[in-house]
Amino acid sequence: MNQRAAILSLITPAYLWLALTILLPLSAMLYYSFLSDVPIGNREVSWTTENYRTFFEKAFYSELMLRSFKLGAEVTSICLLLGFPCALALAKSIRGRTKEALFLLIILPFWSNALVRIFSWTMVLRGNGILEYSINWLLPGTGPLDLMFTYPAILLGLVHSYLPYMILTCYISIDAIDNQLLEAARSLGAGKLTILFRLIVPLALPGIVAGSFLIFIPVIGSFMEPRLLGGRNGTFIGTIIEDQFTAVFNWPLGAALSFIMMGLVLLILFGFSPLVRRLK
Amino acid sequence: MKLRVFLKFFSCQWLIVLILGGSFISAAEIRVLNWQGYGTDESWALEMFKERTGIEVVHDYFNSEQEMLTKLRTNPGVYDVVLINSAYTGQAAKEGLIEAIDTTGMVNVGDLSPSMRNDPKLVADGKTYGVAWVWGVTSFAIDRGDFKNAPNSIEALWDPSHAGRVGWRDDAVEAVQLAAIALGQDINNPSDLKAIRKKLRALKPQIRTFWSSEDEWNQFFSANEFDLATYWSGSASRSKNAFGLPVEFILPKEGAIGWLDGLSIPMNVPNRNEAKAFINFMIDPDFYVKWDTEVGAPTSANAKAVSMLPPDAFNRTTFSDSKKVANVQFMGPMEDGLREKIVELWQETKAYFQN
Amino acid sequence: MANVSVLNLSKNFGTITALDRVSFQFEDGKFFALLGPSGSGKTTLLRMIAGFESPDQGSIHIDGKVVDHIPVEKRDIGMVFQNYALFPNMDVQANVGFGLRVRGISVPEMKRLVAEALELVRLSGFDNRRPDQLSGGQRQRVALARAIVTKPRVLLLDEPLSALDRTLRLEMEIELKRIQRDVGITTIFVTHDQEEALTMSDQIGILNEGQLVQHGSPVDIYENPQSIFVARFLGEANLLRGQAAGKNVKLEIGGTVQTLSKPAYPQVICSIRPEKISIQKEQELQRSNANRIAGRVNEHIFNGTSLTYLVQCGNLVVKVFVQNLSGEVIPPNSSVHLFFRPEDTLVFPDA
Amino acid sequence: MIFLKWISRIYLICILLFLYVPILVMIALSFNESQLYRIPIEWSTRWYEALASNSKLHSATLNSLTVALLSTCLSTSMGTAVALAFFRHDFRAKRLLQVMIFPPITIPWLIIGTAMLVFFFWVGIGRGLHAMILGHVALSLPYVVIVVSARLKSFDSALEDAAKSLGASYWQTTFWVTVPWLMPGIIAAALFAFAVSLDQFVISYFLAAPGFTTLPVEIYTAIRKGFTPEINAISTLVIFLSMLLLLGVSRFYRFGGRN
Repeated sequence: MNQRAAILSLITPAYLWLALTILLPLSAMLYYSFLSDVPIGNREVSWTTENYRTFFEKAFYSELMLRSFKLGAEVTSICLLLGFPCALALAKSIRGRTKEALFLLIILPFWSNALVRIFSWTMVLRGNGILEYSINWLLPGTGPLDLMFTYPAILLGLVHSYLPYMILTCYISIDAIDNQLLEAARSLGAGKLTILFRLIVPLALPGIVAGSFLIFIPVIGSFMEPRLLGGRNGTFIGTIIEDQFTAVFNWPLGAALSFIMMGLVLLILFGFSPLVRRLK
Repeated sequence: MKLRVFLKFFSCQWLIVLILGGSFISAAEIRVLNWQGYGTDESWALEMFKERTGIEVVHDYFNSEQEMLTKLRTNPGVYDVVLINSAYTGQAAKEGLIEAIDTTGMVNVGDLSPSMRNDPKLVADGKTYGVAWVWGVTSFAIDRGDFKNAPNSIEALWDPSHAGRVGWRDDAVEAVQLAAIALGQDINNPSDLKAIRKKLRALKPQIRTFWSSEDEWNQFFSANEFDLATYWSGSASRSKNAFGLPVEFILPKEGAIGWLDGLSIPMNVPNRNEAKAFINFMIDPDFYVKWDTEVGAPTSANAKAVSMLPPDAFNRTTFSDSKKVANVQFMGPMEDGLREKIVELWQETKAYFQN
Repeated sequence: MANVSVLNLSKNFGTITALDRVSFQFEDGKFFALLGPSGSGKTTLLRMIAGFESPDQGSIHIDGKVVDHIPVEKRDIGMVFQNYALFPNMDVQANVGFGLRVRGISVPEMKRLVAEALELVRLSGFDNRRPDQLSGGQRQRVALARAIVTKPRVLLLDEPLSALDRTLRLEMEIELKRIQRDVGITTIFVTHDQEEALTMSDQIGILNEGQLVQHGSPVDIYENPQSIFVARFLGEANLLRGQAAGKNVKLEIGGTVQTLSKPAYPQVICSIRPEKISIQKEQELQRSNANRIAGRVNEHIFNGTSLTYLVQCGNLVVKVFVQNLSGEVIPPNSSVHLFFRPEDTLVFPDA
Repeated sequence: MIFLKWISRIYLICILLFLYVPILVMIALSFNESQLYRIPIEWSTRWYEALASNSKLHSATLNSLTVALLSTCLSTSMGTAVALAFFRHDFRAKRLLQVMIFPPITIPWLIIGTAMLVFFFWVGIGRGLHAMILGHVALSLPYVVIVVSARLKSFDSALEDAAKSLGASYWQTTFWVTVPWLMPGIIAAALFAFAVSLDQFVISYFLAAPGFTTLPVEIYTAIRKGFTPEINAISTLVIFLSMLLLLGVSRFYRFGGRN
């Protein structure tokens, strides 16, 4: 078997597929982002950079972009704070069948529809909803909580959706740490906190970084959760882009906004690349 | 040798199945594009229609007029009937998305009130591009439990005592037009967009959430998320009749947005005759009376159908009162440039005042 | 079964030279050991003969035919890997039968051949065990059976015994040799263990830094190392620095010794194996025409069959092996004389 | 130590409760009589009865499963091939190609979905089952490559050398030795791909043809246009089915520990 032929036959199908579904569509989008209108039907279109200019001329676009990145950073941090201890507990203090069962239980929510989960949160959070109802039943006279349609409600929904990613990636890298290493550290007199911060966290860094990217990127582009849980406070760059495609049908502007967002994501990835490279 | 014979035989069989299946489907099925829950997809109505004509009806839905237009543009030859707000009929015709309808043989067309049948938004150069179906108004509805006296002004939406308790539809054109009404401007050509911008900004703290469908409206309303919310007249009667919600639709003294919905046939329609039969059925009094009394509907463009409603029906009493309807401004076609400005204005408003 | 010969093989990995113009002939039916420290290129040479690596220069012949462009799977070789590389998803029968299955041999024939091979390695009845249900030695036998069941032209062994404990290793050494003799297959064996190489092979090739430094029969190499490297790598050697004068060498630690041949260079190192030296107490001193150096016993190590003395001679510690004939031990600090024959005193140039 | 053990257990239980709140709510509300999700809950199986005769949801579910199954097969086989190529071979474009695998996860789905819509419409691929499969496969490919590569890290390439030394060709080695060894990883990857596809609505929403919807698209439209507890009912059924499937798979593949 010729090496070249082997490589080609292994990778060609996948990369042809990716070219057809990712590369060419993104190029088409890039092309659209420089058009004055969607070239469908009998419309006249011309080349323009107006769609990009709009972003810089109207302050609210950049404000929303910033708001989305802030949301992404917050959701990622909360997921890390909640998920890492969970992964640690699962990987290092639980054994055997229980561990396996718990692991299954954690990945199982992935299998329920994300939309239904978000919708269920609206049932929990909304006025006269399950949370208010149960709290008023336990502590009568607490009154309305007014959690629905607030920024914390969006945070809650997104953290819920993306927490399993962080637990999974952290779990995988913590589980790979040899127990003998930790025992060696203890035999040398290291305390629990020293072991955690000087040994486990650095060794689990690849998992933490992977989990953070897997969460941060989809969150800044999210639109369903803010829409359903955010109400008046649910306008982000993601919802604006979705509007351009599904409600307003200004595809060129939507494409331009998407490319600006993608550019910023790439900039951030680029900024982190020294760290990522060090991990390899 | 044998394999080839077998393949031939096999492919022949498939061909037969395809031809039979194809003709079977095309003879008995039409595709309708509409808002969800807006008359054409009532299951009892489709059964009634199938009983009469043997035609099966399949639905596809849209969330906004722009989405409807895009669906027509990107799916030529797929839909047989489409509901178009008359404000957009002219644009659709100009773009070549819909065809002129030959109404001969559609018996119920004769019963349409002439002003709507011949509305210039639906008819161009003597050619009918949309058959007038129903009309209604957009203003707002209140939760009767939250008000001692029903307000009679659109300013109720801006009333600080209901801050954070207002539901608003997430639609740029509607939002700007309601603000225009509050400011006494022409809804189709607002004279002062700056004033509208200010008015909408003042509105933002009032808003609890945005709604996008009738069902969502009902759910938020029943969860007591808002005291009052923008709404459609036909939907308000449905919320009252079908869901028993304490809703009262308000026609404010400043006026309201009026709309006329027509049914059109897309260009390259697969089943023209069946589509025409369906449109004819949709303006039939038999269908309309049942729809309005049992479910709740906007007002029919068919004068005969309206007159067959019970004497106390909302659609008969309110809209026959010419004084009340006098202030209603009907939506007309809008220039692309203006619409773009309006969309941006609305998005800026949505981004404004968030926690 | 076949001759294997390599001609002028060179291979670089980046800036590292793994093999440097190695030529060698492996004769039909013989057992060869490739011996060398880690990084000497022995495994590279083996993998090149197998076909896993291709040489940068030179060529490989099997049965007189160039096989450079024949891929591994067509070379008709058998190979046993360091960790055996048994397929974990197959039982013993499937593992051993793998090569036969690949060659499209019918099932009954395959079963017969597998049974034969398992009998040869004395593992009959283990057909349906999985690799993880076998002990180290059993896995080793399965790997061997798998490698020879296809009757390959060459059998390649990549440190096959290094994963076994000592007793098992000794047992397998004998077993391996027996099987090789029974089958009569040309066998090339890579190891870094000199004892293994000495006991098992017909021929040894010693590699250092990518070069084949010496080859020959075990006795020949042991007795006549051609470099200090070989002398030290195969067995042990005491090295004494000195200056040559005719057949005499004047040692740095004092005294003069005779050699058999006349060294061609003034600065030399003499190498004497510890077992070629006899040790005698000062008071028992006898006259002898053998070379003699004086020293003082530092310590002794007793291991039953023999004794090892560490003797301080000047600034040098000389090692001496003595067979335990009398059960007597020379106590530390005794003054002693060490005797060795001129023919056991090998001289090498002092670099 | 015992103390820490209990703290970590209690913490795990809290996290699990948090993860399951919406699912339990979803299940509870599927048995609620009120169409407007009013509480307290009046028990009723009416939505399950309605479900039994809702042919639209049936066909949407069937479509979802078809798309998920087909795209899982395609993405698992192609992704495994790519992972194998990266593992076995070194070639010039490898770094670039490795990076090129990731856009489907590193670009928000919204952008990819709309880009596909634009492009497919432009070149005449259009929308429908085939378009959805095109999209879903692209989305699950990176997951497959990651999961399979992770398992390959512990693969001893001496196994492949052994197979070759025994005369197995490249593809025989692949299919008789490497793939069987990789199977747990491949199954895990397939599960991932299946879950990604089953849950995917953004891409489906843009690529679904009129009249051909998948369950998530149906749910999405329902949430925005008319949501009844029937959706809860079908989601409840789906999650129970998934649970059974996962439990079945876990008999063959150990999820928690290393293999």
